[in-house]
Amino acid sequence: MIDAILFNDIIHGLFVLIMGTAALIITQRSLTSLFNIYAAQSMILAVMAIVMYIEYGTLNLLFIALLTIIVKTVFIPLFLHNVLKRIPVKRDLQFSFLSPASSILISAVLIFIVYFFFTGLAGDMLDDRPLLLGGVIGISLALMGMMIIFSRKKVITKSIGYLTMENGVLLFSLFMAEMPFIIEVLIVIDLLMIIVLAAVLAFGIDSSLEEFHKKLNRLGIWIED
Amino acid sequence: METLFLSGCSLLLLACVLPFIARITPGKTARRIALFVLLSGLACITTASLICFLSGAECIRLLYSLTPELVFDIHFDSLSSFFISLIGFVSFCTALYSFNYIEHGGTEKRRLVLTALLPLFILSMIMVVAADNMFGFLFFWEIMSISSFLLMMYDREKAETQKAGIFYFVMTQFGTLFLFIAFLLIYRYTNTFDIKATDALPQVVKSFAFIAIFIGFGTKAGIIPFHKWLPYAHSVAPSNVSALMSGVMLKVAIYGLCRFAFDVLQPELWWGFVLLAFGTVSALLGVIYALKEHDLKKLLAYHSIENIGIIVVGLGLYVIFNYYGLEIPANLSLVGALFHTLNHAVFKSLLFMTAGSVVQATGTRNIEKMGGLVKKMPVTAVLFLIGSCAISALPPLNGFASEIMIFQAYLESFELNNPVVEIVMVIGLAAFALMSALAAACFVKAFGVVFLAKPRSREAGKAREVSFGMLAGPAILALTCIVLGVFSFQIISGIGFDLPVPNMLPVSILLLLIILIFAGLLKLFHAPVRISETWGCGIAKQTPAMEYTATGFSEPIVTIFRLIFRTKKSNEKEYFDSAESITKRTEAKITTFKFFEERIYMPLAHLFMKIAAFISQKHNKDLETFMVYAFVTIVLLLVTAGFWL
Amino acid sequence: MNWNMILYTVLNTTFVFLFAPLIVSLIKKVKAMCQGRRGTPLLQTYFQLFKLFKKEIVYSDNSSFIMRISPYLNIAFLLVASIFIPIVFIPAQESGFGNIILFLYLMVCARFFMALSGLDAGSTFGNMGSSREMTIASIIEPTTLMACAALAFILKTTDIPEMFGTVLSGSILQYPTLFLVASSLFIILIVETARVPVDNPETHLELTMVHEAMILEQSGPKLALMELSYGIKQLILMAFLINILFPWGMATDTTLSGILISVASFIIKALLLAVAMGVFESFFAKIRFFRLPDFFMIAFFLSFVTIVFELLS
Amino acid sequence: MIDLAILAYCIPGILFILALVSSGKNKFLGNDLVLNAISIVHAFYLLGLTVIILSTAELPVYYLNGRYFAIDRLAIYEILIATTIFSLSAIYARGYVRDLLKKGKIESSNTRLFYGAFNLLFTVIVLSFLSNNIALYWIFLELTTLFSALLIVILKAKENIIASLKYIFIASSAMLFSFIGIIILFALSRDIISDGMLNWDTLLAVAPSLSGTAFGIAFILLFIGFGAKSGLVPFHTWLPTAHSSAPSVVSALLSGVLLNIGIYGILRLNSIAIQTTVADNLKVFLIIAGLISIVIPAFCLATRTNTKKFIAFSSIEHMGLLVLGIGLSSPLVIFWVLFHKFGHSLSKTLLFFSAGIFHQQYESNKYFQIKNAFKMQPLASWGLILGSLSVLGMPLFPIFLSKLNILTGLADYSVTLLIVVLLLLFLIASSFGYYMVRAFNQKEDEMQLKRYETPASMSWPIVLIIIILLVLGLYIPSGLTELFNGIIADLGF
Repeated sequence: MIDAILFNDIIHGLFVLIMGTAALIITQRSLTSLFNIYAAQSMILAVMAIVMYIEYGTLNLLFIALLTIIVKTVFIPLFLHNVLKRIPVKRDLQFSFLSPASSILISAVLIFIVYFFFTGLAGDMLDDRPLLLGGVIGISLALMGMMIIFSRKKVITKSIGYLTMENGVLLFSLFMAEMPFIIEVLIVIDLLMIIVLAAVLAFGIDSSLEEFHKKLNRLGIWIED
Repeated sequence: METLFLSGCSLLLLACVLPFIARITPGKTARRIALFVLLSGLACITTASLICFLSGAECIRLLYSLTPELVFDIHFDSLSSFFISLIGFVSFCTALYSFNYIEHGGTEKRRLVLTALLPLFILSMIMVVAADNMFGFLFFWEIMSISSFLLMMYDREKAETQKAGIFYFVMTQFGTLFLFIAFLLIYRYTNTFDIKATDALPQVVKSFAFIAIFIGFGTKAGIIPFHKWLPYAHSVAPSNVSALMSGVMLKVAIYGLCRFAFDVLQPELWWGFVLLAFGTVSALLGVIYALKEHDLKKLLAYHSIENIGIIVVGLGLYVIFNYYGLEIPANLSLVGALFHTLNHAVFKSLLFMTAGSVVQATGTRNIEKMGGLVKKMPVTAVLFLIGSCAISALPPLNGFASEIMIFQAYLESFELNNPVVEIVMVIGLAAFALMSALAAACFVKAFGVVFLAKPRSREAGKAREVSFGMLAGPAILALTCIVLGVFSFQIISGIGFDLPVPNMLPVSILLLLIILIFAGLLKLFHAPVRISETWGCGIAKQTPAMEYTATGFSEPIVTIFRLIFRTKKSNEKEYFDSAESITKRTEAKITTFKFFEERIYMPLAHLFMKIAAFISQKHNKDLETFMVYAFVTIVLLLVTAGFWL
Repeated sequence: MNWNMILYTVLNTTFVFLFAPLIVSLIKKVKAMCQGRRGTPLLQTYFQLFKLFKKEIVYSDNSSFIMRISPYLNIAFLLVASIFIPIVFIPAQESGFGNIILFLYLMVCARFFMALSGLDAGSTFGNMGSSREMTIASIIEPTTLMACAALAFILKTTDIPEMFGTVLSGSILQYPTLFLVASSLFIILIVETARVPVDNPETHLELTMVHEAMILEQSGPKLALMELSYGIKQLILMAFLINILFPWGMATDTTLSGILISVASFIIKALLLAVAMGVFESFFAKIRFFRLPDFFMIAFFLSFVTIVFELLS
Repeated sequence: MIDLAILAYCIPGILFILALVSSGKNKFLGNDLVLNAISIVHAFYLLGLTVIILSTAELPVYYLNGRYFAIDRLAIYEILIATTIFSLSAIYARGYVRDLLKKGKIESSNTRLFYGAFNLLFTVIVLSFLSNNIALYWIFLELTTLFSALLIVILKAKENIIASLKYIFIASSAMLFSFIGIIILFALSRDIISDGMLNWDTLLAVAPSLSGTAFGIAFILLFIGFGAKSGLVPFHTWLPTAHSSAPSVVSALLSGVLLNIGIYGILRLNSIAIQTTVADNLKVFLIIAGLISIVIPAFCLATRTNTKKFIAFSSIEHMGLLVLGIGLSSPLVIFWVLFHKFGHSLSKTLLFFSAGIFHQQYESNKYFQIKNAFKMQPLASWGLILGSLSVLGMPLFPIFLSKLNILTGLADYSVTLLIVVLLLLFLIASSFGYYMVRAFNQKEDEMQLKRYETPASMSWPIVLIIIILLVLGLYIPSGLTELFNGIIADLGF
């Protein structure tokens, strides 16, 4: 149990950090640093979960934090780095629809929109919860992830966008209602599988077709004949 | 009665599947058996419905429920049994004709399909009329549309057939669209699918439902401006199918119009004027277009539009007279319209079948390439002549018998005591008279150019009379034309209408008597007969090229109606050099301006295709664009949700 | 059919049959005199028909049964039509004969087969004649029907004998609009009998001809039948016009004196009308073919005006 | 027995995968025919199981305190549709995959992948229906995306990868928003039940006491994901590409089974929604959403040239119609929505199976490549034609009945809307006519084309579907009616 004001300050600080990482993800062109930033963002989330555990004492939060650290800060970035080694792409230079600057600007607008949308919800059910901002940031983060998906050309970057979205959802759930742990685990497994598949498909896009099916095998997802 | 009707229906169903399950080689035997089964089935159904019609009792009622709400309710009242008798009889003759007809042209497999679909088509038409609720009506209506569409696509490799097919399919759906609107509107207010008189509809809704019904059935019946499919579809379909489509299917639409506009909804005065106006326009434009047409089957198809116009005029007059409470003219026009429905079914299918024989014998539908067939195909010629006389409303044949009732109704409008309505009626009468005279002119042209004088092409010269089967069906119909005409007065009073129509029997007897007297006289004189050349002012030898063409024949009328037959001139040139001085090829064309197609149908279609192309193009994008669609939608949804909920 | 009817039919038909050729010659005679010629004798048409009956029949080798039967059909239709126009006396009602539409259509029938026979031989003349005949017929038809409608509106019946009876029992002054219709009927009469300014029955090779061109290929007794039917048609149309306007003298019962009076009065009236027609014809030149619709419009207009008058009064 | 049903449903699939993974280089299990035989047995086993449960069991049945799994009537009905389509597809795949292998379109090394994903997809789909928990349902729904994406990518072509990526990204991103909805729903339920509940049945029971506004927001968020999975405009963009590039047997599954799952979710949600205070708003929302999904295909179909894309757009339209029907939410309409699902699934399967044969014959999905269709492939031609008639809602086919009745519901709701929808349906029908008339009437010299001998395993499913469709169009078993009425009672419509 920590002091409510301190708790609030910490949480707010973490929010700022998350938004910062999100902005970085939107603008960053080097794939390696993208992965690192993502790992950092996930780490911040985990920290946030721990802080909240300290505040509320729900054991679930702790497990979530653990899971996040293992999967999102360690396993996924490692896997992505591994994938990156095998494809010729190193940097994602192309932007479609939105330039990084305008993306950031739109994100700002989005936060307002989401805030606005959320007040409707708040009137109903968030009156006893002080952390309206968590929900707002969560949904905004999800929308920003979506922006990454459509403004970046490379599949790998798109995956990062998707992962960011998922982080947004996690953030949202932290502040709204933690899901039963089993659900969280299943979601993470699902997330993993999608990332793996997307990465594999990224191979296909970035390499010739004949190689593609061989690479499918080499990756060891299924057994060679 | 139920048993008779049911066994007839099951025989028809059997005929549907027979060509496929009976793997008899050659397929000819299978087809024969199927057609024979069809014939016997039709005989059963026609007998049952005729008995119902004559006894005047509501004698057949069958039910089959899919769910408690969806019930197939088969019910014969006098209107439906009249129409079923009509369908059954004409189909019977058509089936008789089909025995030999389907053995020509197409592949073996296609003939089998044709044989199988024919009973389905006929059965669906019978069931549409027999259905006693809107659900059953729509159900069989759609089957009718689809089966006729499939039948029509017999020669489907031809570009012409494909165009016709698309036209037909789209227009059919268009009609059905309006039927759905009308029926669902009625359903909304009555909460039942039953066809029964209803007062539950508010006035506005009733009018709206009427418009929908009119457009829906009008499209199927080929009322101008919803007619464009009709000449296309009827001309490319096999002739037995065109006979059924023109002779019977259009009548089913008329049945629907009578049933829903008069039986379910209570007609208002202005409906009568709508019917009258559209009927008159259809009748007049139909025959005017027919005059210009040189495709034999298209010509007949345009005449179908004309005759449907006549029927609709009759219905319109009925509404008007009924509104003013004049019983005799109202009955005259209604009975006239229904009688004309029967008559048109008889003589139009007769004409289509004989035209089919001609087309088969000459291998072309262009009448400019026919001629002289009266000597090659005498029986067909006589049958066609009887049909022509009937459709041109020559007494004492049946076409006249019904048209005179409508004329009579028109003339009786002096009883109306409403100058405005009467003047409208008088104008309608003038148009009606013009239409009737033009029809006669058109059939003089058709019969003259197809059958008389010298053959205009080698194919026409080599034509042979068709086999017995293809004569028997039309012959029955021709006989019916005569009987229905000569005994029209007796028939009308026999079914219980006392109407001021002339008795054609003494007229016919006298006609026959006078002909016999003169023929006898001439026989008595033994006038010597000599065969010689046609007199041609001393030319050495007469060739077919010297004869009037069909174009030449109708030229005066076309000139007089030049406002309607607008032409379009195009001139294309290709040059050898860039300075455009040495001409390589020139093509000048004068084509008839197809007003409805070029000003209404095609522009609408093009507009639709333009929108479609625009929206389609939005789908040929990459993932990023699609994500933007989703993103924008989600943001919008969030905003809406925030405001709205 | 009762005896009265049979008597009427026989008498009327015989009268029409016998009297028709005379009118043909009479109009010719009047025209000739107007042109300053002496003209043929009044019985010339009878001689001509008699001559034709004795001649051989020549058919074109292109022709078919249409050519052979159409003369019979023609005369049969027109003779039956003649029964619809009472001349000798007005028969009792409910005869079955008299409907004005049926009357018109019987004449259409005759025309239909005549046009077909024109097409039969494949001769250009015949073809042209048929084409023009059908054109004229089509555009005159609304006018004819309009005139009939006008009659029906004025006299409140569609039965021809009844119409005659109504006018006979009343006075022409009761129906002033009848004169309007009558002028319209006169134009129709000119058109239907193929006279100047629509057609010229005198010539055979002028390119404007219509009626004569169609029967060009007919010969011998068949031609005679055609000519005879032409005369009959002319007579019954004249009778229609006469009896609508001036039915006086016509008998309504079957006494011998009555019949004699009506026949005699009719002959006088018909002779007068024939003279009028001949004179009328002499005043006009033939109208260009495509100007004909304008001419018909006059008649159409007259009938229409009649109806409007009738409705508004 | 019913107590073990849940295990009975998922064990075979899991066993199969385990066998595949553990068998290594076993030649026997690498043979496509063996794999196919196993798949067929699997599919029919589940079909049989479903039929037995349907006919004997007392439903609903809850497992693990009803917290995660349950079988109720709606679920078993959806499973019935899914197992039927899967059984047919498994048979069809026998010949189809063999031919793809022969032509080298699938590498033989990937046969295991194909059948593995096929059977896993099957299991996951069944489990998604059996989930009583919305979150669990969400997870299985996500997994279906995964496995079906794998099935799409099995063909060696770059467009398949692109299609697959489109599918994954659009569907999964939309599904994440659904998850936000689930979280809100969970939070909401905590106000009523202390622990929080995400069970369909519990939510249904407590629906009237849910906070309206918040539920509305949750509903819309959930709808985004479910709508994307069922191909509703504007999340439909993945659908035409995916359907057209996937192997036809997979397209049939996508259209016939996968789209249904999203609709199933929407139906369940709506059954809760109608009891809340925002019911009217959500009704309007659903009707508009359905309408938009009919508008877009109505205007797109006419310019299509690819048969499978054409069929795919028609699927979008039908999903729109279903959502529209669900939005109307009167018992009668829901009854026919349920019926419509079966009809639609079967018709789409029929169409894609036929299109598959055409693709084998002409090596293209373009309509202008189709030559001498009736001569070369009579059965597939009739399959395509009857299938088209069926999806257009022509009589003799079940969709006619359901379409008519959904439209009556619409007529009760709004006449203007009815006319609009009918007009759109007219445009769709016209486009179908336009497409089919052009496709089937092209002739070419017969020598140039070699006839593709359709294996019996590919033609029999087509015949079977046509028969089932015709029977359903003319006869509705009383059992089915009772089932539907039961479902409607369960859902509280």
